[in-house]
Amino acid sequence: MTENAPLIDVRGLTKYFATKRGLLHAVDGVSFTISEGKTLGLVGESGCGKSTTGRLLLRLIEPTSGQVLFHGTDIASLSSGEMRDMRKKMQMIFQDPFSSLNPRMTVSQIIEEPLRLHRMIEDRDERMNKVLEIMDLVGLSRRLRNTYPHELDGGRRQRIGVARALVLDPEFIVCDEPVSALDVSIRAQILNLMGEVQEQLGLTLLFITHDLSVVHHFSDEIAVMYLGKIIEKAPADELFAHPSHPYTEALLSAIPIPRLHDRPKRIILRGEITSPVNLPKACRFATRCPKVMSRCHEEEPELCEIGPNHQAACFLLD
Amino acid sequence: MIRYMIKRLLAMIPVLIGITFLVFMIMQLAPGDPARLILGENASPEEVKELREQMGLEDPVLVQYFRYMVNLCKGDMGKSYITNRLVASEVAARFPYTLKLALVSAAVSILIAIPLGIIAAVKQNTIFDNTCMVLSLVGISMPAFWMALMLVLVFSLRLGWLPVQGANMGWRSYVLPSIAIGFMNMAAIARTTRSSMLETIRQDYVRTAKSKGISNASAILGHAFPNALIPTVTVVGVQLGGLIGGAVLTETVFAWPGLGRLIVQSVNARDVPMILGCMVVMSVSFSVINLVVDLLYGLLDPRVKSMYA
Amino acid sequence: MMKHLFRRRAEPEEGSMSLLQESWMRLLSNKGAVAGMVFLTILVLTAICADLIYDYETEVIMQDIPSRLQPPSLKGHLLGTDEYGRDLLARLVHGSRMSLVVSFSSVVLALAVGGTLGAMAGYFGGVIDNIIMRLTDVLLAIPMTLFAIVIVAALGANTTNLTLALGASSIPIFARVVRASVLTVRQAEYVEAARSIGAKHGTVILRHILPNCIGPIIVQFTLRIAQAIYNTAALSFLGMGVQPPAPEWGGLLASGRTYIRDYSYLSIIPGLAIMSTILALNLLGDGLRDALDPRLK
Amino acid sequence: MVIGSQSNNTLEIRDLVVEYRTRERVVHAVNSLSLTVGRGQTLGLVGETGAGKTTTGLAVMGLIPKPAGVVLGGAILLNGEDVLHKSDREMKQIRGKTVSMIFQDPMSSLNPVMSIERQISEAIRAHDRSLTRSQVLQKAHEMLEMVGIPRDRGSEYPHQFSGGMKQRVVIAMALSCKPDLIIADEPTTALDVTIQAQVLGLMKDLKDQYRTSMVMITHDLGIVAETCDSVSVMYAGSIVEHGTLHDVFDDPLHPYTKGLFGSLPRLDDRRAKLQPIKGLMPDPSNLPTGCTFWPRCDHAKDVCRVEKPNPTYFGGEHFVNCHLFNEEISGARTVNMGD
Repeated sequence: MTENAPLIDVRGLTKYFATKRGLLHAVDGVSFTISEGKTLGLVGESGCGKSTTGRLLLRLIEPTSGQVLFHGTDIASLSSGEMRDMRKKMQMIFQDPFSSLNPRMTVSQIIEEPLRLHRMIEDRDERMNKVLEIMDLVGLSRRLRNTYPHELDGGRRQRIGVARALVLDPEFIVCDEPVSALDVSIRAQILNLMGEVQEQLGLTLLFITHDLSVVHHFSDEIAVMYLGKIIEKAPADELFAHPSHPYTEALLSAIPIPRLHDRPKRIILRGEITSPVNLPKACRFATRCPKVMSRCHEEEPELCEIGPNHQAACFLLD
Repeated sequence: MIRYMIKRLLAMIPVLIGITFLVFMIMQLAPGDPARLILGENASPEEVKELREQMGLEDPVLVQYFRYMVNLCKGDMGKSYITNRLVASEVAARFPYTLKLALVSAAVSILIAIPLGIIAAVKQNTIFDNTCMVLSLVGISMPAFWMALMLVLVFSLRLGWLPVQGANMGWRSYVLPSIAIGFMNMAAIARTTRSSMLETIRQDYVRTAKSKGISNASAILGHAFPNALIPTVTVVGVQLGGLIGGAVLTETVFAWPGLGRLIVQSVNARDVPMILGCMVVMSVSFSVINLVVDLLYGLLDPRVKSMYA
Repeated sequence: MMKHLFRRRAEPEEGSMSLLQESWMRLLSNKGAVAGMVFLTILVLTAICADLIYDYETEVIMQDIPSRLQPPSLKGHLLGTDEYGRDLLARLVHGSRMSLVVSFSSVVLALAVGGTLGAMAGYFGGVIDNIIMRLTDVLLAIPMTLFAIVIVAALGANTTNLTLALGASSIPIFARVVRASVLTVRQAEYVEAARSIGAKHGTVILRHILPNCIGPIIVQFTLRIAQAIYNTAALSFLGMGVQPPAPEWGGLLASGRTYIRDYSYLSIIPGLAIMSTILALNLLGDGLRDALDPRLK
Repeated sequence: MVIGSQSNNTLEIRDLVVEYRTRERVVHAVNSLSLTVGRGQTLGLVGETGAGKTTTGLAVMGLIPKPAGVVLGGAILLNGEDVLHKSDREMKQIRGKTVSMIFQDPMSSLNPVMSIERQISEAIRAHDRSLTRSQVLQKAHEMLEMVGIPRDRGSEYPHQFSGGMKQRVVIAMALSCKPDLIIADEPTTALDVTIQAQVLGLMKDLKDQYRTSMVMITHDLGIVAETCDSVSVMYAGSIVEHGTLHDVFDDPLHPYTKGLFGSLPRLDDRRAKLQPIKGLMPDPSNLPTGCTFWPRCDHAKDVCRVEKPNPTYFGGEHFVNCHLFNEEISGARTVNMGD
């Protein structure tokens, strides 16, 4: 691998679900790359397809079309055996620390399971040592190893989730809303933990969230999704300084900012997100856009470069 | 709503075909030759063979089933092997007795059980609640046919208030059979009403209702109860279905001239057309009850209605 | 001791309790469930040791006309004798064996067949799910007792056929219950998590799905046994189950019925036996439900 | 008692204590909590899960779930009248008319089997029996239009609306009798950001229009900055710091308040490391002695473990419950107490 080659290269990733009312365009032609050691933040409101994208990247669901290249290998073409091997390198941290841990297993069993499944360390004691090391790393006290998840609070459960993802020494982790179920003070603890671990282990992350202030803090680059499409993508500071797509602008202005001075002007959008079923050939944001033009109802804008590393899909920017 | 009804009615057809097919096939396993049964032990093999051909018993089973279904659609269920009477008319004569008894006991048990369940839930963990729950637990544990015997023992034999059996003494004939059938249903419905009320009373929307300033009673009856009715209706449906199956036992105890007793007599006599006829009628009634329950869902729960809108 | 065990989310310590252990403790704190368990344990022990208590041939089957229809008394026969002079208690004790064996094996049969079907329907979904569910629709549209009667009518009245008939009529219920809980658990994120760490289908089902479905299945199992006891008695009562002279509670009740006017103990006592067994199972079932799913507490 | 305060304050809570008692344990949900909401003012009640915010709101409504919940002491004055000693009948009149509440989860706070216009009508009818059926319906429709829902959707059921729309219905219901005080319990937590902006905007407009006082219960300091006039920070059932918006945002004093701010990512400097509060929320059935925050406090001293701090005022309404500041004023005394 060369230094600059992206670790993750997603090309035209698409997932349609057949529903009673028609074809649901959950993810519709999404492309992006993530370089080694970097974090891409994927932001959007509920139903925009961000979680589906994360699961497609790990092939937890099969894509309708498109490719996910990991170190240049298309993971969709792997056999199930090869895919299982590949899973050692790509892991996931889930949103809900209450439902993502099997309630019948103890903390150490949960963290140990990936090692056993992949027969990484055959010796029991050695395996337990590895588990304890990881528990130290994520800040779980060793004496909790025989407790069950339901006896622990959300923060510590999420630490178990992080530990389980780390125990196989992966290169890439999809973090699906890892802190949105947590209280403010606990959220900060987990975010710091994840930051430290990433730096220490050189991990590459896809950070999926609806919380813009968190994604800003945590990501190198941010992609904004709306109804299955990426509508703007830029380095974090650039995106916050110069949001270009009207949706990004509105989204950023809607964050409640915990300070009293220099508060930005709010842009309040009309209406709500519709579900991406049977979409017309038009800009998906046209129905809510404060700057809508007649052209927006007739064609769909493509993502194009509007600055260095900054792309957006809007006719206003042509 | 009408579309929903039609949809549900259409969905009943494959189920009914399935039921008749299944019962038909199971009855094929029955030992003994119907022709021999009809002609008696002394008939010659030739006579038996002739009758078998006449009855279509020599045809493949599927052809027989198909013929049965065609006739069934015309209202013809064949003739009894034993009495040679038309199954359809026999069943038609017996069915009203079963139906009347079921309706009476269902109505009474529902009318008593639902208020009991509501009060028990509202007064959770009080003496009233505990008494109701112990009684209803005993109720669902008591075999209906044993209860029937005990009722007869006390009220007919010892006290002499009510008839021991039969359906020919006006309303007095109905009292004991409907209590015997209805008590278990009442217990089951009361228990479900109570537990679903306990669930809905804690719901956020009941709290919202109270926060508007309406009284506790209206919050419970106007908000918790309509929502608790949805699971209760399911159990009422199951119980009504049970009434039909349970009729077999209570009708036997009370010598009640209904379908349940007919089916027991037919089974003992190996009268296959009669068994089939009874099964078809009982299963259809059972399906109709389920249909009514489903329609009630549509009425009670707008979420169900809009699924079919 | 109990206080400590019920503590939640305080500082957990080493060797803490699994969900199953917690449920067990909750079950033990439920008086009704404990009473049910004690009763059932005694009943099962009696059934197992029936031969040690009463000899089958001489005390249960053999007629003793001179001592027929003796009412219950402390000196002679504790629960009296039947119309052939046989000791009622002896017949009840041996009858319990029959009732329990038939009910238990029919429910095990139903669980094995119905559970497998339900698990397949729930886990794989799609066409398999559709076929299995339509089949159960048909089976559920036939009143259970009637279905059992038809099977017995076709196959003949004996213990094996009775077991088969009762088992078959419970299959759709287990298929439904297992499918529903598999469907719920399958959606849980920890199942996805298991797949994301590279677990195979078998591992996912055995380690992650089934252990978490067990609650509703145990509850249903208990309640179905109660139902099976009822149906065993009911069919024998109608003369379609266990055949005399073999003792079975429903059969005892049926023969006692003839003498209800003058020897009512012959119908009261077997009925009480049936009822208390069902009651015990219902108490245990309710207790299990509360213990395994403590949401309502 | 201070009589003068009655006319100025819509809500005044003094030393409120609420517990939940189950067979296994006693949860100390609210511990000697005091707060005031001035007429037409919005108070932000900020805290994390389990701090007792919702319980406080429910206590004002008289809707603490019985029999587990017990109000052990204190006073809740609504327009100067203590509601803790009202009969059920009187409370019924107060709820909806004097004070109403908007709950957190719009998905579950509407009755799924009742049309929304009926649910709003019910609130109107409960407090004005003189109106005819059609007048009530007319008024319900007006309320719907005011929150931006067309009146012809009134006959629809909750499941036919999105989350944001449902919350609008709840708001219409809460405002239908023009209450003096609204308690909004995390009204936008379940909503998406852009919808949250819509709903908060709507609430602010309506509050100004109706001159209602409001308690905004939230965990989000951003929402407080957006909507409130003053802030009370709540921890383990009591107020640790209170002040005007400027007092608390520009000069947070309590270590917990500081910790809350430190836990938030900064939008102006994204690389700034977060300064979280160590440890976990205390178990409310087993609260630490003394100051409930000491196990998580970087400045904890011996006295913090033993003695509850008293409020120290910093001019105006800004006060903080912390020994760090008690000491500045009466250092000698606290040292003695520590021995």
